[in-house]
Amino acid sequence: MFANVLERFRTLALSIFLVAAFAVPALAGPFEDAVGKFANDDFSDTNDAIGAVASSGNPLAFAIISALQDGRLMADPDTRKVYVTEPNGKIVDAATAEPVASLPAAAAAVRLNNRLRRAVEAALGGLTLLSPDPAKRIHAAQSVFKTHDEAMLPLVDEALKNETVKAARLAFTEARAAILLFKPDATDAEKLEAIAAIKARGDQEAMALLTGLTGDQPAAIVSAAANATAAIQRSLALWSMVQNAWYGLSLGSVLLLAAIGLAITFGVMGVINMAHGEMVMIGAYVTFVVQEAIRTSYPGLFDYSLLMAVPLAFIVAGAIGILIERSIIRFLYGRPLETLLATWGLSLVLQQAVRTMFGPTNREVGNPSWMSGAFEIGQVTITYNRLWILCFTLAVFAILLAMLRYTALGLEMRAVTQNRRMAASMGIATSRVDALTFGLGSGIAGIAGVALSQIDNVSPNLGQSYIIDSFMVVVFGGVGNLWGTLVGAFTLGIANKFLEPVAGAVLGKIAILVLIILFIQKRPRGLFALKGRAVEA
Amino acid sequence: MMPHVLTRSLDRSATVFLAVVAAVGVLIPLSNLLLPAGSMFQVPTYLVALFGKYVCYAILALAIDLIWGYCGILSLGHGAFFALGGYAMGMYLMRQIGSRGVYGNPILPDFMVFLNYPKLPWYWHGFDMFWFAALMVILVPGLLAFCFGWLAFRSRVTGVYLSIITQAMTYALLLGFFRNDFGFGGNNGLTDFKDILGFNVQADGTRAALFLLSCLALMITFLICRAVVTSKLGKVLIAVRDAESRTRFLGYRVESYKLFVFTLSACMAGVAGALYVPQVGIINPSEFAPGNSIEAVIWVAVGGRGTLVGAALGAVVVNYAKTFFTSGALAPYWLFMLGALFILVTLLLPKGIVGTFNAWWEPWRAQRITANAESAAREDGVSEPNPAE
Amino acid sequence: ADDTIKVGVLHSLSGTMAISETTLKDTILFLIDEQNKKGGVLGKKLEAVVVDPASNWPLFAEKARELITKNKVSVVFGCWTSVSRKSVLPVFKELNSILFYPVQYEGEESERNVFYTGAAPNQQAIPAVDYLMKDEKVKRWVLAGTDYVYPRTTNKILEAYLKSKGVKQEDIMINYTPFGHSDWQTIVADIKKFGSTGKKTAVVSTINGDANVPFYKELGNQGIKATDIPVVAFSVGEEELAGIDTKPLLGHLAAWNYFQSIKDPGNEKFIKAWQAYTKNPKRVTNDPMEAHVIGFDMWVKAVEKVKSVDADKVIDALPGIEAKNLTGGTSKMLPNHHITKPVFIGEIKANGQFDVVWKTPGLVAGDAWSKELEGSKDLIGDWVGKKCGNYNTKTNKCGGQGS
Amino acid sequence: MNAMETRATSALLYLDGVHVSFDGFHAINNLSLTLEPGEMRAIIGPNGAGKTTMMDIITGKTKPDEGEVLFDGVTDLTRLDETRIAELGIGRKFQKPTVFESQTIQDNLLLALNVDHSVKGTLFWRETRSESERIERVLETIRLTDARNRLAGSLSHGQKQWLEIGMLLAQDPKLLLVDEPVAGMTDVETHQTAELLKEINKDKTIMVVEHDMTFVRELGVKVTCLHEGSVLAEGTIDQVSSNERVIEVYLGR
Amino acid sequence: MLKVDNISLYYGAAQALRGVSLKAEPGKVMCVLGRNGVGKTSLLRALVGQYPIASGSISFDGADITGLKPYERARKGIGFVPQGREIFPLLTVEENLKTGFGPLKRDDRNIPDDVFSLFPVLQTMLGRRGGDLSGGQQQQLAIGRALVMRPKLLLLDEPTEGIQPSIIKDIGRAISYLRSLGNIAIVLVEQYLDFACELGDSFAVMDRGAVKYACDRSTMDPAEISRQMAL
Ligand SMILES: Nc1ncnc2c1ncn2[C@@H]1O[C@H](COP(=O)(O)OP(=O)(O)OP(=O)(O)O)[C@@H](O)[C@H]1O
Ligand SMILES: Nc1ncnc2c1ncn2[C@@H]1O[C@H](COP(=O)(O)OP(=O)(O)OP(=O)(O)O)[C@@H](O)[C@H]1O
Ligand SMILES: NC(N)=O
Ligand SMILES: [Mg+2]
Ligand SMILES: [Mg+2]
Repeated sequence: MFANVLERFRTLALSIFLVAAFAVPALAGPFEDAVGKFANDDFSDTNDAIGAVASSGNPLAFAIISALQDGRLMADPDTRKVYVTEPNGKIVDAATAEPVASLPAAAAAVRLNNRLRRAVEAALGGLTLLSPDPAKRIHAAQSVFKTHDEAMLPLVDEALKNETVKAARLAFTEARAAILLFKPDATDAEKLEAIAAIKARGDQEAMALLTGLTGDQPAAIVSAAANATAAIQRSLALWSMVQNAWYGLSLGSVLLLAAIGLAITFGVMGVINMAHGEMVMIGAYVTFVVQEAIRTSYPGLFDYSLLMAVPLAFIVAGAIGILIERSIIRFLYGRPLETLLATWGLSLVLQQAVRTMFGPTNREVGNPSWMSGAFEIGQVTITYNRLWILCFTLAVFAILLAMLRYTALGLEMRAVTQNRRMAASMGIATSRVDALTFGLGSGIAGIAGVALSQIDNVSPNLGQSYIIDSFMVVVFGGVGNLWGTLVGAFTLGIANKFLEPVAGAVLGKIAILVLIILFIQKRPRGLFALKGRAVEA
Repeated sequence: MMPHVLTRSLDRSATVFLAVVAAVGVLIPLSNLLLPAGSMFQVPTYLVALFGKYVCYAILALAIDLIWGYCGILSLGHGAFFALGGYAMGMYLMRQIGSRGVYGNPILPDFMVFLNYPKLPWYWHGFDMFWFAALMVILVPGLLAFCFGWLAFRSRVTGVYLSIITQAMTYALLLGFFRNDFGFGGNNGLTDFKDILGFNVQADGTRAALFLLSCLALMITFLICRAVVTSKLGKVLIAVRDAESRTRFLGYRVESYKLFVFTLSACMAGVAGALYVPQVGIINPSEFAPGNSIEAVIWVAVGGRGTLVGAALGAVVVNYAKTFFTSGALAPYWLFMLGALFILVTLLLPKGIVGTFNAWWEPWRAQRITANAESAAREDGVSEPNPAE
Repeated sequence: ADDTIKVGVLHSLSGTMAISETTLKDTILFLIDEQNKKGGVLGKKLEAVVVDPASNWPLFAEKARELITKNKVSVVFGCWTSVSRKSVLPVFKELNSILFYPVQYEGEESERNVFYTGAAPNQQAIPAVDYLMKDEKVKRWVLAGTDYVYPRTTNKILEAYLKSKGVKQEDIMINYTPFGHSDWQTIVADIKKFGSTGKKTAVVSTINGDANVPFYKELGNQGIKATDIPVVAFSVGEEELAGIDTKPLLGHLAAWNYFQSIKDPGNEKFIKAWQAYTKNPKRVTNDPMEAHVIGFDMWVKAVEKVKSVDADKVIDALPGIEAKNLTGGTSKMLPNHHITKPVFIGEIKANGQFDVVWKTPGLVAGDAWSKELEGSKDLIGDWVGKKCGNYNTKTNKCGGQGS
Repeated sequence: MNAMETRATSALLYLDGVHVSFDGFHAINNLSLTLEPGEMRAIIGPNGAGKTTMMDIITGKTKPDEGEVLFDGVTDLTRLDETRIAELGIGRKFQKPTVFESQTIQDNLLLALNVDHSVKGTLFWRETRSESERIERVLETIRLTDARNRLAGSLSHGQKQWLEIGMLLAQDPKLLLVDEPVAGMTDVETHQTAELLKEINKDKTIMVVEHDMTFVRELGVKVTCLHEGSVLAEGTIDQVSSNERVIEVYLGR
Repeated sequence: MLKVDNISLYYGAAQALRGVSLKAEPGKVMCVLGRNGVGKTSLLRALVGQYPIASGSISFDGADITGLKPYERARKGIGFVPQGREIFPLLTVEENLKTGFGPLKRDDRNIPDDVFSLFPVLQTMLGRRGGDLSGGQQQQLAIGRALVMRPKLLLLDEPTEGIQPSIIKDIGRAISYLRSLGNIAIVLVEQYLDFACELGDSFAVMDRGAVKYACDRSTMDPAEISRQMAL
């Protein structure tokens, strides 16, 4: 296996040589001089150095430039020596690859700015077209697609010849097509083929490439390009519908998650719970605390931080909920409007308490690796955090629904909220059930906070930004109906996301509010209104 | 026709309330204007403005109590009517600035100049005339309430559904008024007023007059509310609150009743907002924030829902608490205090300050009244209370 | 008592703005503490009077009035949002007191009683755009902001400026979002789309406070890298970054007049003292804090110059006063009550700090009135010679006095 | 054509072919029934037969899916709302007594008085002597004179029944729909109620639903028995109570 | 089984019960009679603990339960069929019945067949919401629900109110059946004299919050009771 890698590197070195030969013939100066320039702490010198090193054909080039990208290239301004800190912590002299014992005290990482980062990427792109890692090859091919630099053609051809991974083959084919399309001396047949390949890619960038095709081309090519553009446009329009639908689902899931606890405390128990948002906030802060603990003590467990935070947030928020119920809410049953007053007061207290404890500013909650980034289905980008939140929300919903429907506690909860006095006479320990119900609603709000910490601020104001939306969702869906909350959340989410591109975020939101107002006129008890005598009784 | 409606509404506590407001309305401005600055009894100008604000809030609280306390309509969007009244007044005050704005444009307010408005938007016309602005102060909130209420009450939207759509209404207005395109100065709102009816808004005399006017408005609002709730209409409202559908079966057009008080209440809120703006010197979209409306409801609850006097008292107490707690050493903890106040009032004084007071006082008074009646009866031998008093 | 000089601190400690303003309150307390260690001013100790206007604009005016009349403060340091400043303005004018306003804002204002130590648009927005145009060769622009006055005005100025530089309308996309906007999926996707035409694209963000965290999280997750579409922000500083995982944001930009990372002995000393004062070795500093540092220093110098805290005297003394800023230069109070400031562009680093990648050669004088806007290009503020905040150089008249 | 002028029927209340279903459950099935002016009709029928639902239809609370409901021969009740129907002179006592719990008994009656019910009318209303006398009379009739200033919410179940009847009296409608007036009353009270209804019947039309056969017998009026949403039997009490089907589904053996 | 000793109850200042004493035995039906508003319902509320008593004591099964919470009393075996039915309106009929599982052991948590044989209509309506049922159906549901708890003491507050005659007979039969089981004590509050007389083993007539006439089945005279009630 080791030999295999070595073999790959040999090809790599060869290819670098190839690039050098084609692209920048005979750039003068010895390699050491070029490396030395990294020590100047000047962006344009660094830029020169990147070019020189990349095209030097020196086998150390790859190590140096990838070190530069990762901030592992250290330069000592006094001695003007440059070092590479290898990922395993070993330190070598950049120019000679000689190991050194330790870094000089004055050494600092070579600084980059965006321009340089692009230069580094381009250089690495050339250097990684033949990388052993298919993901890197694809990435490199894609940057070639964007730059469609003619000089890369031989390398791309070379890569394509040996490529076995399907996705990488496609990427190389597209890169090759992009180059050919803009290559002045490519034949018409080659160009038509290129247009077909680019059309097949079908995304925004493909379209940009085709529309960027300049004048004096043969008519056949122009019309082929126009046809391809039109086709891409049509498919993009379709995809954007899908995209909007996905965004809507995702927004809906956030709304649902925020509202679901309220569907219990407000929908089932009838407590106008203005402190609901603060329970969400507490959940988010639990996540923060968990991550802090992990960061300082067990950094390796970071990816599991959310898994730990979920039960903890449920317990903490639930316990606070039970405390609140026992000390305040229980005196207010049968007086729902007064719960508004007390819970509003409570929300002020909780906000300020958190502000006092954790400070008024945002706290950092990170995304574990499995919640970072995105993948694409066709032309739709789906971010992992949103996807997981959607799944999580649905799971929470299903569990809650099952709990209310099928467990004894669920039945007792509903009985108690419908007629507390009679429930007691049926032998139901109403105060216990009340406390548990409120605790459950609060606990669920808490776990919502864990999820929301992944996409929003963790600040004392977190809760407030969700409380109004949550009430809208519960009421729109129909109070007391969990399914209503589900459908309500997704309806509002999707409607919002289809309105937003047309009307803009602000007017879109206003439109949604007006729609809610009008909708309630049609269905004065929400989307999934409970009907019949039972309700009026 | 009118007088009996008024006389009927004046029981002892109502009279006392009116007397207190009148006294405050006269004494505070007098002391501010006549006594030398710094004397012990002189009310400094900043307090006049502050009290003026409280009085405006008290009017808003009365408006809310009328619909919530008596008719059971919990509006979580009454701040919208207050703010609309405020904007109507603010627009008048902006137009009064004339060419004294920073860009010196005689027609366009400053924010329009620098946002390149070619001309005054149509809805700004007429606001250079006080009478028109004053009319709009009542008409705009009233009309919005009428349309909104007409839709909602006819569709029989009740309870939390109504509360939440009122909230949606004020939230939508909040977002709308935030937009610079809306033509109301965006988030910065309307400020830097110069004068009102030719008097400098910042002059002590003007402030005193505005304060007096606010007290007067409070008294009138109170009288109207009392007249409404002590009439048979008031009983119908309570009936609607307690058993809406039963009231329908008795032949009352419930939606008309609700629409009437809702609109009336919105107009009152508009007046409150209009008086508020020149006294605090700014109107901005945050007055539409749902939280403001919720707080206003809370003033009413703290003071005592369904007691009118309590609503006004609650507004003053809560806002005074806010002023008090947000300064000095307590400033960082004021939310704890206010939050605790709300919680404690709910738990310990479930009927609010005045409601709880009444609950103690009523039985005692009832006893006294029966005692009096009995002794009176013994004296002149009549026991039947006079039916047509 | 009379043996102290009172300093008002008018920053929200609760509500939505507490997130930004609380630090500024602490800054003033810190500065007062330091000053008192040096013996105070005019031989008297300084005493802070802190109130909480609770992110409520009318309350700002009320509290300002209370500070000035009841507490008799000599100067007030306060406000963050423009609306809070607008709300207190009439109060400061009426009661003739002094306000130091430390936050970058939309300009179009020069008041006798206010000293603007934050950036005017020409001290932040325009240099940032210049940088992107020259160094990053940006051709297409997304102007994204929260829907309120500061972003609207700034974008208006930028739009005019870009067009004057030959940028076409179709290469400018303007987008506004409500306060606290948290669902950025559509907008980030739109930006991505707008930026995928092959022309170099950048985002100029005037997105406010709370909305930034979800915005950057979405940027990171949708994989918009600074090397593809850089975002330059005017409201994101060290304090805001402290709440975000910055690794995916590497290389995105911010334009400010101060960065904590700037190597300067004055800055390093300040940071140390600040962290010691707050007993938090990780406590960050930011641009509005520096503005307060400068403003406070200028006020002290002015008071010492006229040997009085009398507002009129101090107001007259302030223009021309110089104070060292924390990045090695010397800022000066201008007759228009704005100050000279250096402009820096910083790139976000993985540690939540900024790496300065560009700076103006010298200090830039703050323009009260934008040169890019039709209505204000002829206006200047001059409280020294003309005694006027909006003097029209064309008509030679002071506007707003009934003309 | 001139439906407005020509009465379709001489009956005061005329139901024909009425259907109602709730989520697929047929509560009223092809119900037809007429009530002549001045008549008193007793309605009996098993629990769930649709008696209360029928009253809901007449008073506008429930809209029928199908069928005709005419009042006074000309007015189509299915198109009117509760308020309008009440204004026409149809009063109702509910099965579950519903009174205004937070108001005094006197005010409950006051609210029920059939005077101007418009917003303006109530705002400027002042009590006339005749009105207060009427309230006085009603109070006496329902034997709550002493309790007149008590809150209705503090009444016992039976007292609420009485109060609701009192409200009907104050309302003074042309047609009274009385749902189970004697439920929860003692035999003596039941007897008194029967007397009261007969008294009222002298100038009003009454439809009364009851399960108490002694009471129905005492009323001595035409009886209709409903079953599964339609009329099962009609006639004198003796005829109906000897009907095999009625015995089977209702009276029991 | 149940022993009520000299209890009083106040609603605010108004006294609703004045020194009421009663006894109920297993396999016996104790009838409480009286006009409207004399305090019958108040008495039952005191027994189930829904309203606190001011003085006196209640003991059940030999233990003093005066201080127990309502649910604790229910768990001791007191079943209650309230006046006005108090069905859980949004629960289905089946769920309404299942609310009676609270006091039961896990193995006993089923609906006894008796319930459906006594009230067949419930069987056909299991899936409908309780609040949608007609008044009479709800009454049957309320009794059924109390039976699910397998009570040792069953309190019935005017169970015949609003019930069709045939079902009144059924309820009568049901009560006789329960009595015949011999292990359930029944307190029946009624105004429907014939019904009460047919079932009762002992009788108490209340007036103004106090028991003013009591007798046994053996000494009972319906005319006298009727006279007492009419006073
Ligand atoms: N709103 C409703 N939704 C669903 N079902 C209903 C509704 N209203 C009535 N029903 C059903 O219609 C049937 C008839 O009910 P109704 O109340 O009219 O009976 P009733 O004859 O008055 O009975 P009772 O004598 O017991 O009062 C019942 O089975 C009831 O469950
Ligand atoms: N919640 C209450 N508050 C005040 N008084 C009450 C309350 N409930 C009942 N009362 C009064 O207490 C007395 C006894 O009422 P209770 O309900 O026990 O009578 P009852 O014998 O059950 O009458 P009915 O046969 O009408 O049901 C009545 O005068 C009633 O008005
Ligand atoms: N001035 C600002 N950032 O509102
Ligand atoms: Mg019925
Ligand atoms: Mg009873």
